Amino acid sequence: MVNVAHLIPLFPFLAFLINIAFGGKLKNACGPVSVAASAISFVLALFVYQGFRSGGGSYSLGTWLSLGDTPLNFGVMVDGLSIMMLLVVTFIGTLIQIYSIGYMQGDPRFSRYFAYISLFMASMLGLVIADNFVMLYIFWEGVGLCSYLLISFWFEKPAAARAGLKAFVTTRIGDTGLFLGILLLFFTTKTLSFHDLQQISEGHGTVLAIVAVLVFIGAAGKSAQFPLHVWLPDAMEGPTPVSALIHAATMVAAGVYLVARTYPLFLVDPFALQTVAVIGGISALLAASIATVNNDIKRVLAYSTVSQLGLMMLGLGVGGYAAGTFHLMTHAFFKALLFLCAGSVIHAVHTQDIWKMGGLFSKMRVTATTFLIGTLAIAGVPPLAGFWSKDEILSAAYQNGHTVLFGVAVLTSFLTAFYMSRLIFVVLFGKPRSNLHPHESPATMTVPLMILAVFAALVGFVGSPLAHHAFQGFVGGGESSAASQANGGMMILSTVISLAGIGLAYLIYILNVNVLPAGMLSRLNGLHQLLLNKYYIDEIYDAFLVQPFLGLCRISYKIDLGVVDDLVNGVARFVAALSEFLRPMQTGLVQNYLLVQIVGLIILILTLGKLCFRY
Amino acid sequence: MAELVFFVIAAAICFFAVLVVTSHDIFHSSVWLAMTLLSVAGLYFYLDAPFLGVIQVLVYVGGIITLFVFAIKLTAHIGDKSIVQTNRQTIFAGLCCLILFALLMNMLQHSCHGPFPHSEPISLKQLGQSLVSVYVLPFEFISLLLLAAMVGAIAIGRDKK
Amino acid sequence: MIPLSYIVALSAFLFCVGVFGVLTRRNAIGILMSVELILNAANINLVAFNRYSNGTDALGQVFSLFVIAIAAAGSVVGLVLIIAIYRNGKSIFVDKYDLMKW
Amino acid sequence: MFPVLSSLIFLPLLGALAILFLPREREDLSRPCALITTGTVLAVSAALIFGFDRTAPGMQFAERSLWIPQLNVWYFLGVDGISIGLVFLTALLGFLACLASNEIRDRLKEYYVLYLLLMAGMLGTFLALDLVLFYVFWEVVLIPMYFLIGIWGGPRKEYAAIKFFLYTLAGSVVMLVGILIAYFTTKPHTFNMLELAAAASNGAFDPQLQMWLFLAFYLAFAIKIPVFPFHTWLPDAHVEAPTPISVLLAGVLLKMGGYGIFRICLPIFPQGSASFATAFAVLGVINIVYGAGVAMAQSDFKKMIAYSSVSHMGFVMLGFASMNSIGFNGALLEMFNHGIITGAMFLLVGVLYKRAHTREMDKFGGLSAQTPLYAFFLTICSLASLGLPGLSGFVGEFLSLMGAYQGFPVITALSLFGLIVTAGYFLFMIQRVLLGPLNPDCRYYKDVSPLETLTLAPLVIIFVVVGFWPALVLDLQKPTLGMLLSLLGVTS
Repeated sequence: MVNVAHLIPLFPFLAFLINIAFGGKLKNACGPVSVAASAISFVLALFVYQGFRSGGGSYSLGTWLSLGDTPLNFGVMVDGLSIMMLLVVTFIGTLIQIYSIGYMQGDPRFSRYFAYISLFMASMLGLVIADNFVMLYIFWEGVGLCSYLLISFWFEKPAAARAGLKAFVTTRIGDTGLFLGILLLFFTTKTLSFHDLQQISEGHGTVLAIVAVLVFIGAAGKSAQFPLHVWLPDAMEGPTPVSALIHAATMVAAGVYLVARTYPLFLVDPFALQTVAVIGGISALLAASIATVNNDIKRVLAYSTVSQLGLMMLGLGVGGYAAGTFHLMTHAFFKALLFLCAGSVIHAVHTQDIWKMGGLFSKMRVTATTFLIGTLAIAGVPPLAGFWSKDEILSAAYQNGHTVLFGVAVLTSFLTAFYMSRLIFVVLFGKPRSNLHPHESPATMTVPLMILAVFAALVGFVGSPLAHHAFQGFVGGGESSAASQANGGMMILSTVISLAGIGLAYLIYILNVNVLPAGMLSRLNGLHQLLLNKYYIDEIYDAFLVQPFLGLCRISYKIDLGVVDDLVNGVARFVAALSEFLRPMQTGLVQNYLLVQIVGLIILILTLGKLCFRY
Repeated sequence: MAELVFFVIAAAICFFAVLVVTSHDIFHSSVWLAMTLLSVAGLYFYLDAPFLGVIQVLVYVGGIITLFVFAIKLTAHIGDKSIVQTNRQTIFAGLCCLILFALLMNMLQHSCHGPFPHSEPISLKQLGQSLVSVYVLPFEFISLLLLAAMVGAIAIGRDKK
Repeated sequence: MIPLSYIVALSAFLFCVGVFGVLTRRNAIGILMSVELILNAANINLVAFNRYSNGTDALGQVFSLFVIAIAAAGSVVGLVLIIAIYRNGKSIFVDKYDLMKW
Repeated sequence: MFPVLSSLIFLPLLGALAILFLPREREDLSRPCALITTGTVLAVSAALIFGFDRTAPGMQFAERSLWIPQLNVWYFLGVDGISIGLVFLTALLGFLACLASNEIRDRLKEYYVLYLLLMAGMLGTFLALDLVLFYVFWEVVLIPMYFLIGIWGGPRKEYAAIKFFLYTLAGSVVMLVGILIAYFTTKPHTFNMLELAAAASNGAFDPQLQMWLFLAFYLAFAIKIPVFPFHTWLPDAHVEAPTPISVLLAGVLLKMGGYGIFRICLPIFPQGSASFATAFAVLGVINIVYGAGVAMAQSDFKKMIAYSSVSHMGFVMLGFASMNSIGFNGALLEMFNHGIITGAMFLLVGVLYKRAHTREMDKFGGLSAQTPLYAFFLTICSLASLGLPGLSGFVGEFLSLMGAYQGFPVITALSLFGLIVTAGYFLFMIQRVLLGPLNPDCRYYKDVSPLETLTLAPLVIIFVVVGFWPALVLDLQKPTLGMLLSLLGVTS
């Protein structure tokens, strides 16, 4: 039953075609069409899982294009990693689409929304099953396109339009790295298939490390890693379910998936892994610190996503292949849950400013409860999902001797617990801070929340020592066996960190205790400003990259007009000037012409006459 | 004696011709032109072509000069002496013409030599016969041309207002 | 008989004077007159060569006749043109008419 | 056998003749006349593709008869893998642009006569296999184009038309010198391209001479492509030309340059071409990055598209430079794609201009809500143009870059920067035109009309289908390119 894997992306694609073509007629039926398509995909993914367990594997559908002698196949990759992704994407995707039916109800472009979402599902699933770099790149750009379309879905808002552009261009910078990596890989090894990676990783030396770094640039763009992370917070201009699906659970995780998929390349040279880990660490800490002060409910979650993705990269980078992918999976569940909860809240109160919310717990019990579960999961409170996967990453960092990165991971975990607790304390508890009339969302929204909450709570067990690390065994990566040993000390440490973060937030935001002395507080004001302005990274990019580049463009246009074109026109002008000089010869006076004629006659006689008359 | 006649005629032609092109008054010019053409007619007589001489007097002096005088009178007040009759390239043109003349003379010196056979002059009868026999076609064409010129002149000259 | 070259020299002189007139006259009628001089120069040559040639052919004189006829036709049309131009432009000075340029 | 290729050239000429004899008061018949003619040409060219043998590398449907015996000039036509795609492209764009010519209101008769003359010239250029014939058609294209821009163009039409004409003429004069030198160098003297190529492989041209001859031809082609720094006629001509003519300018005329390099420079002067490969690559990357940068700075929609053409043709140059199978396939495919995509882009600009009478992008905004179908077309064409995988633009660029990377890794890496900028300016254009709040001036714009849809939809379908299944086009050109490469002494 493995051989149905290529049909998985096909159903959402059909849904896309149906919705784009007949959206006007289907009206509200568009949502169910998309949901049904991804539900079918989910079922197919289950079949593929079943088939894989009973010994199925990758297969090919034929040649798409041949590069010289190397054929590029429509190949389908079926292994633990891709099946894990297939299951996660189809499952979460289905739930989020059900949720969207409620969330997007009444939007004038309801059908368009579901068409885009289906297209996204198709591309994302295609990306997962691609068995070579070119196929992956094609779908990679496809999900980028859907991300662009959905971020600027409410295009009437200039901010949304700008955010879409920013997202596309920023990720394209990363994609260019990936593209270059593909070219380099092809001409070094003459293959682009993922199946050959293990084999070619021997014998090509450091070139492959460069390939790995280039591939990682692509991954960093997609997964919003520093320094290409700037697009993700802005992407929150899109509808919230989109943020949940694309910008939290699936697409942004594609970068992590790509690194995991091409892991053999990274193993060639420690330098490549180091790069991944360091970038991941920087992103994790940077984003987490920004999240602690941000006041927009979605942006806090967006920075949290960047931070968590950084943590995954860190996990992969320190050698914890299984740890990174495990966290990828658990994160997909609880971050999707968190975004959907946030969406539910926004749906109810029509604002995103957390300081205008408050005391929502009693008004929206389902949403609030699931929100709480999600928060505890991401904070890493045992025995929820985040605890197990985060613990794995910490163990991997510690056991592979990356002390600094371990410290970064610990600090990030602490900050995560802190800002997430801050978020729910401010939003759900306390007194209402403004005149809002919150109400619980419809069942199409709350049911997915509840299902996701259950998973967010329990999905971690598949990779826990209690289940004998079944997940790690499934996705493969034997090198994680060291990390997979139960590490009691690490578990206690990670629990303590989480509780400390939550406790600190409780002190500040519920009990309103001034934790720090007043003098210190004012000194921290600068830091607060720095964080509030996201380290001024956007401004720095704008001032040092974007504006100079646009200026350069304008200058080159000036050069084009003033120099290149002017040279051409200069030639014309030279000829014209020459004619201006010669033109007065044509006086228009017949007598002048005649005189010239006579002069000519004289010259003729002088020259020819010499020949004829020999004088 | 015959040479003397020639030199007198030649001197008259040269003298009047120069006056034609240098005279300030266009009306005077026309008079000098008439004198020149008469002198040329004289030359024709001298060269034993009396018919041609007569025609010259009749057509030119009788016809064309009259036309010129009419034209001058029709385009009135341009004979005014205050208006410069020559253009700015006069000196250079004069120089060129002198050089040209010198060159022509030079060529003449190097080419027209030798004794010429002394033949009988063409009689009027011969002339008339060849006009209507050998040269009848050009003759007819010339008459056609004259007709065309006449029609054309009327067409152009008619005041369309 | 005087030598032929004398007559040819006279004709050359007349021709040069005519050319000079054509080149320098501002008045269009003056130019036409100068043209007549040139034609006469040609005619003199034709008649002279005819007289000095060995034969009984009247070609030279016949052509002189033709030239006279053509000259008459030419000056008629020319003068009418001048009058027409004068009617339009109130001038027959050729340097007033320099429209035929670029 | 029925002379298919001659019929392709003479059908438009016949149509032009027919329109010429229409009475002035029935001028309105000239449009149907032209439509029927171009439609027939399209049908014939489609039949040509079906009858085309995809496995044969050589000339097919060849027609040969002596034209000027004294000079050994032949009327020699033929198609192979290099030209078949471009012939079809010409026929297709010729028909669609003719459909889109309904905006032309005055001097219909002259317009359609010139238009059909242009068609004949373009088709002839792609079909001619005799250098004299080629040159004749090459020049025939210029004259109608000059009038079409100069009479029906925008405010600076005279300037643009003269610049286009003189610039291209300057190039082709040099080419003429090259043709003559090539003719007199071979023994026996011949203008036949195939014979010349055969003679070249037997060493008829020594390397020094090849370089000069190559340069002579290259200059003509470089101006047409256009290669930096010979590109400045293009923005002027494109912007001033009426919409259908811009479509043909970008879609077909630019391809004549690339085609010339494939047909003449590479097979006849292989060593000359090889020695300039690096220069090709450098010029290619300049085209890509510089064109994209300048396009970024535009506020005029049409000018932006014009500069994007400069940028895209850089990929073609890069493909030439590669001197390998991947790159050549990429370059040829990119030419086809660019014709389709940019043709559609210019049609879209025309649609907007017809409604707004301005092309300043800032004068629009939020059209996505007002004219959703237009937004769809514009978005998908922009995406195709910026090289989104799944649409045909990607395949051409990908193959060109891949081919070029082998010989010029650094240059290729630099040109990738152009891809980013391309994404930037196209999306920026979309942001300004389609997104944001609806500009009040655009409140009454009607969406794309059925006729306009009819002109756009075939192009969109083609670039989507080719994007999904590039082998459709690649298979046509592969055998011929294989032969060309073996001529160049490149194995594989």
